[in-house]
Amino acid sequence: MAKTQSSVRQGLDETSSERVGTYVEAGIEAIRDEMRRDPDIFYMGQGIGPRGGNFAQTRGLWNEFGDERLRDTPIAELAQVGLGIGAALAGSRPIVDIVFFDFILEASALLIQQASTIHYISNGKFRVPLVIRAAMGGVRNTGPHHSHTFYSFFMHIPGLRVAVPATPHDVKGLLKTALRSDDPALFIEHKALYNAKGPLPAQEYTVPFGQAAIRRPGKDVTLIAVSLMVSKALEAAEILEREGISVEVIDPRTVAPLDKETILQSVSKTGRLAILDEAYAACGFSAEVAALVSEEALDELDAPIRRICALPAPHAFSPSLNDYLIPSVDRVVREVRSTLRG
Amino acid sequence: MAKTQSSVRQGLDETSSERVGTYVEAGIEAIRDEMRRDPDIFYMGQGIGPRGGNFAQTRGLWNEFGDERLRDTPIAELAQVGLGIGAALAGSRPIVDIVFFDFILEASALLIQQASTIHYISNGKFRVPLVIRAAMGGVRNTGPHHSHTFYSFFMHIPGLRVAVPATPHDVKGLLKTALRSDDPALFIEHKALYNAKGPLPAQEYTVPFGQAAIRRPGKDVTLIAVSLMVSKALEAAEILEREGISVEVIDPRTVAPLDKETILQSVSKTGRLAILDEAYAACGFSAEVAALVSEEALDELDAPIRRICALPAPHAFSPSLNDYLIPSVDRVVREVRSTLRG
Amino acid sequence: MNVSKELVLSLYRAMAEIREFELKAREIFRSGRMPGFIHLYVGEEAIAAGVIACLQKEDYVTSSHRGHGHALAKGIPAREVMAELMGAVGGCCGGRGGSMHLYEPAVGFLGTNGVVPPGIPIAAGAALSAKLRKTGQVAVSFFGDGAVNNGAFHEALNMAAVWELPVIFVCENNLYATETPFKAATKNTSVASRAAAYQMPGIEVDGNDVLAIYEKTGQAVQRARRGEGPTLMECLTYRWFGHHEGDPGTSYRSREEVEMWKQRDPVRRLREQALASGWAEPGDFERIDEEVRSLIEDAAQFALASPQPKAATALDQVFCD
Amino acid sequence: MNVSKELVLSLYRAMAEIREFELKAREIFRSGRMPGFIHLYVGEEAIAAGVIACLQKEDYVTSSHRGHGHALAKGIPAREVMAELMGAVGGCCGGRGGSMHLYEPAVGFLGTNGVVPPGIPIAAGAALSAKLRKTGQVAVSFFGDGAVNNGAFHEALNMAAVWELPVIFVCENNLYATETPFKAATKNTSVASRAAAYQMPGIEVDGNDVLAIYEKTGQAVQRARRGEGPTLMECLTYRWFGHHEGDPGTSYRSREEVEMWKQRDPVRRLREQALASGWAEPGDFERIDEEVRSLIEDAAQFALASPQPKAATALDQVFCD
Ligand SMILES: Cc1ncc(C[n+]2csc(CCOP(=O)(O)OP(=O)(O)O)c2C)c(N)n1
Ligand SMILES: Cc1ncc(C[n+]2csc(CCOP(=O)(O)OP(=O)(O)O)c2C)c(N)n1
Ligand SMILES: [Mg+2]
Ligand SMILES: [Mg+2]
Repeated sequence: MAKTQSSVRQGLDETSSERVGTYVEAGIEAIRDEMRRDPDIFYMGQGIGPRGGNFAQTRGLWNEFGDERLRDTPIAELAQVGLGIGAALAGSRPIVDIVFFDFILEASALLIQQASTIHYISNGKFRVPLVIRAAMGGVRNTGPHHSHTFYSFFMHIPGLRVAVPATPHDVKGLLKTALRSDDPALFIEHKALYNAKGPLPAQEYTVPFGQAAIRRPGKDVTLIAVSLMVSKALEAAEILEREGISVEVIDPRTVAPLDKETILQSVSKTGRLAILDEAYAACGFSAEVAALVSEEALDELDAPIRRICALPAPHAFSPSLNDYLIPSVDRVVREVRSTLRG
Repeated sequence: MAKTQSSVRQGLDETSSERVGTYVEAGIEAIRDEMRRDPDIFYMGQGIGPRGGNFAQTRGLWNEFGDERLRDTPIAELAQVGLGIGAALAGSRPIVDIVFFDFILEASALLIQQASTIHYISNGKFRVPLVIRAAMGGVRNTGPHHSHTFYSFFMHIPGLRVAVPATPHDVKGLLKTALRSDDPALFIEHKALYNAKGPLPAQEYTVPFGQAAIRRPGKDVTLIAVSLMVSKALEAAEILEREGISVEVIDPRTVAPLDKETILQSVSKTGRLAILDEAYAACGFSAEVAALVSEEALDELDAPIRRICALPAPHAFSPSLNDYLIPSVDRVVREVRSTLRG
Repeated sequence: MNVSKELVLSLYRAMAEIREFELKAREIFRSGRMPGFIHLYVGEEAIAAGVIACLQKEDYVTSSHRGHGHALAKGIPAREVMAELMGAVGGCCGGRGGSMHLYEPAVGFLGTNGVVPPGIPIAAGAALSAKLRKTGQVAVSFFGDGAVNNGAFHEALNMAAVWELPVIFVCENNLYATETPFKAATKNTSVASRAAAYQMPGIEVDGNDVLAIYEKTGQAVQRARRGEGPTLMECLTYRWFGHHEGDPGTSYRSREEVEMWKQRDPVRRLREQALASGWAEPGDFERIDEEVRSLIEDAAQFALASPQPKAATALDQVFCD
Repeated sequence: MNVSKELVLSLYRAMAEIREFELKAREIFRSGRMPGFIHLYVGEEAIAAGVIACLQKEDYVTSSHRGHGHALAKGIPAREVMAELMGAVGGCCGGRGGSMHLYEPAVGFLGTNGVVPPGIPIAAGAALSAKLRKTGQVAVSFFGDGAVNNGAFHEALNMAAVWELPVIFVCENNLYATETPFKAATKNTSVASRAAAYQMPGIEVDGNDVLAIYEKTGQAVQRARRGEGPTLMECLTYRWFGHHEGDPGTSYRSREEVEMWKQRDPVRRLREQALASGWAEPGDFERIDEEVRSLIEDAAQFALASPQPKAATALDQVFCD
């Protein structure tokens, strides 16, 4: 995808808009706008109809769009995604809500073998305008089966777009982009962010894919983070600022496509790079960013790269273990600080 | 896993043994030995009984072990892996053959959510001695649904072992290790290697997990490759040798655990690193190796790291396209050479 | 069926223990001291109690997200289940699992599960192992009506049938999966009838009638042990509370419907039936109620006093080797 | 059923074209000039011909790994199918797909497939789209006996039934999945009987009788277009050759069995039936045979002359945007 604009400077709560809304409202707003605009969009998933979604992520939509366009499904992720692909091939624009991102595994075969390949393999004849929506990450000790963040799997596969918004503003703007795109896209929210508040412009806008946001400008070290981890990165940056360490926090917003330029520019300015990720390090998003910089900006680096990630163990339920495994602001501060001693 | 030995120097055809065998024979030999030794091992998969496997990978085993221990299944990968997990919990030691690695996606939920977590989450009370066997990669234009090499997915997940042997010797030795381990392991062969010949000791031996083989010592640049790509790496090294470039070829043999020490030692000697992989670059094995070195040996690098990978498009069927997308010896030579100009 | 006093009281005790446990867990959860989410089994106790009464300690059970009852009935001590719900070291998994991840090899308990379908093929796999090792063990899988429209149900039942595995598939049909009525999830609302697709016996039983469940399960277990293969059993029941604690469970179910099912309380029903039939005396039940109350009170005290695991252990036992 | 000459000859023509195509593909494959793997449809032609004769161009079809027949019957020109098998630019996918990845939106052809189950839910999804867009289109999914024990079959049929989607599930039961006999893969060897599990009509039909297939499919298509939901149709048939080219197909099937099924050749059968019934003359068939021969010869020449795609295009069209 051609980059249409350069990266934007945008903190978690700075925009021109005065209107404030939550992350969950932002998604509903995007879907409502787009469903009104485009009759081919429909939505299916478990409990997304009258109930309004496990996370209230479709509240009010069923009232407006009814049973035909807001379709509650059985517990059958494989068929949900399979029917989504078929409907997309036939000219509809389905949103398939998997609710807990973990359960996308039940249908990963269909996304990876079918959805991602059909446009290419059909020599451009077919399009698969399918949006997979799901909520990742841990919240209130969801344990080993409900806390995963393996979005790197879908970064690995050509033909898929992957958005991981951190703010209400980006939820609305990126979801609109996804819904207008003809490519299959995963739109992955974070469970712990649904109640987060932030600027939410009422007027029409989109956020393009592949354009990072500089959440906080800085000059000593570049810190990359997406989704929930952006707020931890900003907290850590705040603390480090007091020690005289200036951290540039960059939120790529979509990890496929990835805004390489913004990352490389930042690293060439700071000479130091850390990546903060709720996912595991091995072959994760953090590995990709580190590899990118080690290929394309090695000479700019004044210190070893740091990956600050979930420690390599299943997502333990116990709060004491979970808090240890998932990156804490403390850990981020320590690790980022250490890049300046390198 | 504690490393039990340091890396070994071992070319594709140098060992003490005089006996030669094929890659596919090596697997059969390992399974036969272990099934004779351990009555708890059984084997299930599609067409692995009387037929002897799509790739002849179980030839002769059904004759010896019969219907009970060599079980042909319906086309039901989800249940195959699910039954495998249940049987492992109950004290059996199942081998589940998925035949084409691509189709592990149908059961990835069970491997990632169940098999990888149960030992840890049960606080060590349960063990899941399950071996998943599958053949990855392209051979004779297998196209988009039968050529995948996304083994990085399983590297991302704690609790899983992933072996990707390049030689008959390692097939036998690593498969024995997998079959004696109490941890769930993926044993991923390469379709294009099944007929490859090499030393195959008749006597009892195992190859430990997490111990790389130095396939060719060198001093100018480190080239990492696994599975089929090892032979391409060696071919490229041969060509580069004639230009006076000395390439050290390292085959980690297992990617989880990964023998970091051998890689880091080599890079500290050569100062240059390229990773050759049949998989895609983004969040792949190559990203992990690059990230590792950029974290732990940045100061040793004299040139940017190179990743030489499948280009990011689905696995096109057409030979002309496929040959372009998959790394060729030519491309390897060019890319490795360029690290010395960096 | 020949109903002994011993049987009646042991079934009663199993149900009463589950009921008391769930109400206590609810109380602790509502006090804000319990992490995570819990799915309560109140109203469905007859199924765990009746089915598991037919099993030996060595037999296997897999369970669902709504699994405290199965864990208790199979023999994990209430203390250890409650402590596990707290994420505490005294839990059966040292606090690593919580409500949806209870495991205990000592009693063949292969896990509650946070994912809906996997328990079904896992139970079939345990049965396959038993068959291969010729141990005579059977496996039981408990799952909800929500699981039967999932592909794993289909694959596992087909394989269990063709391989004649000693496994019993117990569907706890409580009419809803979260808020979705079963009839909105499938056109064929008879789970038992689906057994025919696999050429397997399918049985429908009143899920609030513990004696009926005990009887039917006994037959299925015998068939399984004789090597005659699997059975699908549909138990019609109802959950009294919401899907999980926090869901009032009222927006999608009428008050009348909930009330009607509360009238079919399986615990009270057995007690009344036993008294009417003269199988036991009021004092028998009072004694059990008292025992159970103190057992659960003790479990709660134990769980609340049990410390969190040490953070430094968080990376232990990711692997065996 | 009222059998017109036109119908008989068009069904015959569709079958003869597939037969001739497959034999030519086999010849080219054996000459070593064709990359990849091919799965031939010889012996099963009546199903593609009979089913697709009931469809409009706008209707949707999903197919399996054994899909040349479906692609041709749905209207992808033989030239483009053959060139696609060669991985050549003249193929319907420009050579990117090959035998197991044939796509053509112009005739509603949603793909042959290298993976066994996905065509089933994909067809249901196309039917859902047709229903939502109120176009009156129907979708047909062709799959083998090997697919019916897979979870995707179960999930898709259940959803199609509960949502009353205009889709027809056509199982080509040729008794084997690769070398595994259907009876080793399931205890219930009647695919049609499984429709009951979804409360859907299930029909068994002689898969080598093109007129019977045409009639039954016509009824199912009408039901679907009237909004009365899906149908499962089991067509009993047999593949004459191995699973794929290279498999002799003889080690797991007796010579007698193969011979018996060759006697039930669907192409010859229609011809003999038509001549006996006076629906058509020998000359009609000879003319069609001749046409088909030259059509396929032309397709082969075209395909063999079509160049490979340029390597420089290998990264084009990974994305639309
Ligand atoms: C594969 C999968 N999809 C979705 C969920 C989310 N989920 C948890 S419980 C549940 C409903 C289960 O209903 P049922 O099987 O009827 O059991 P009940 O809660 O009624 O006891 C759902 C949808 C899940 N855990 N796993
Ligand atoms: C999910 C999956 N598992 C395994 C395979 C390998 N495979 C390809 S065709 C085939 C047999 C299919 O048999 P059937 O469905 O009866 O079709 P037939 O070949 O008899 O026409 C198998 C196992 C696959 N393509 N997809
Ligand atoms: Mg239920
Ligand atoms: Mg078949």
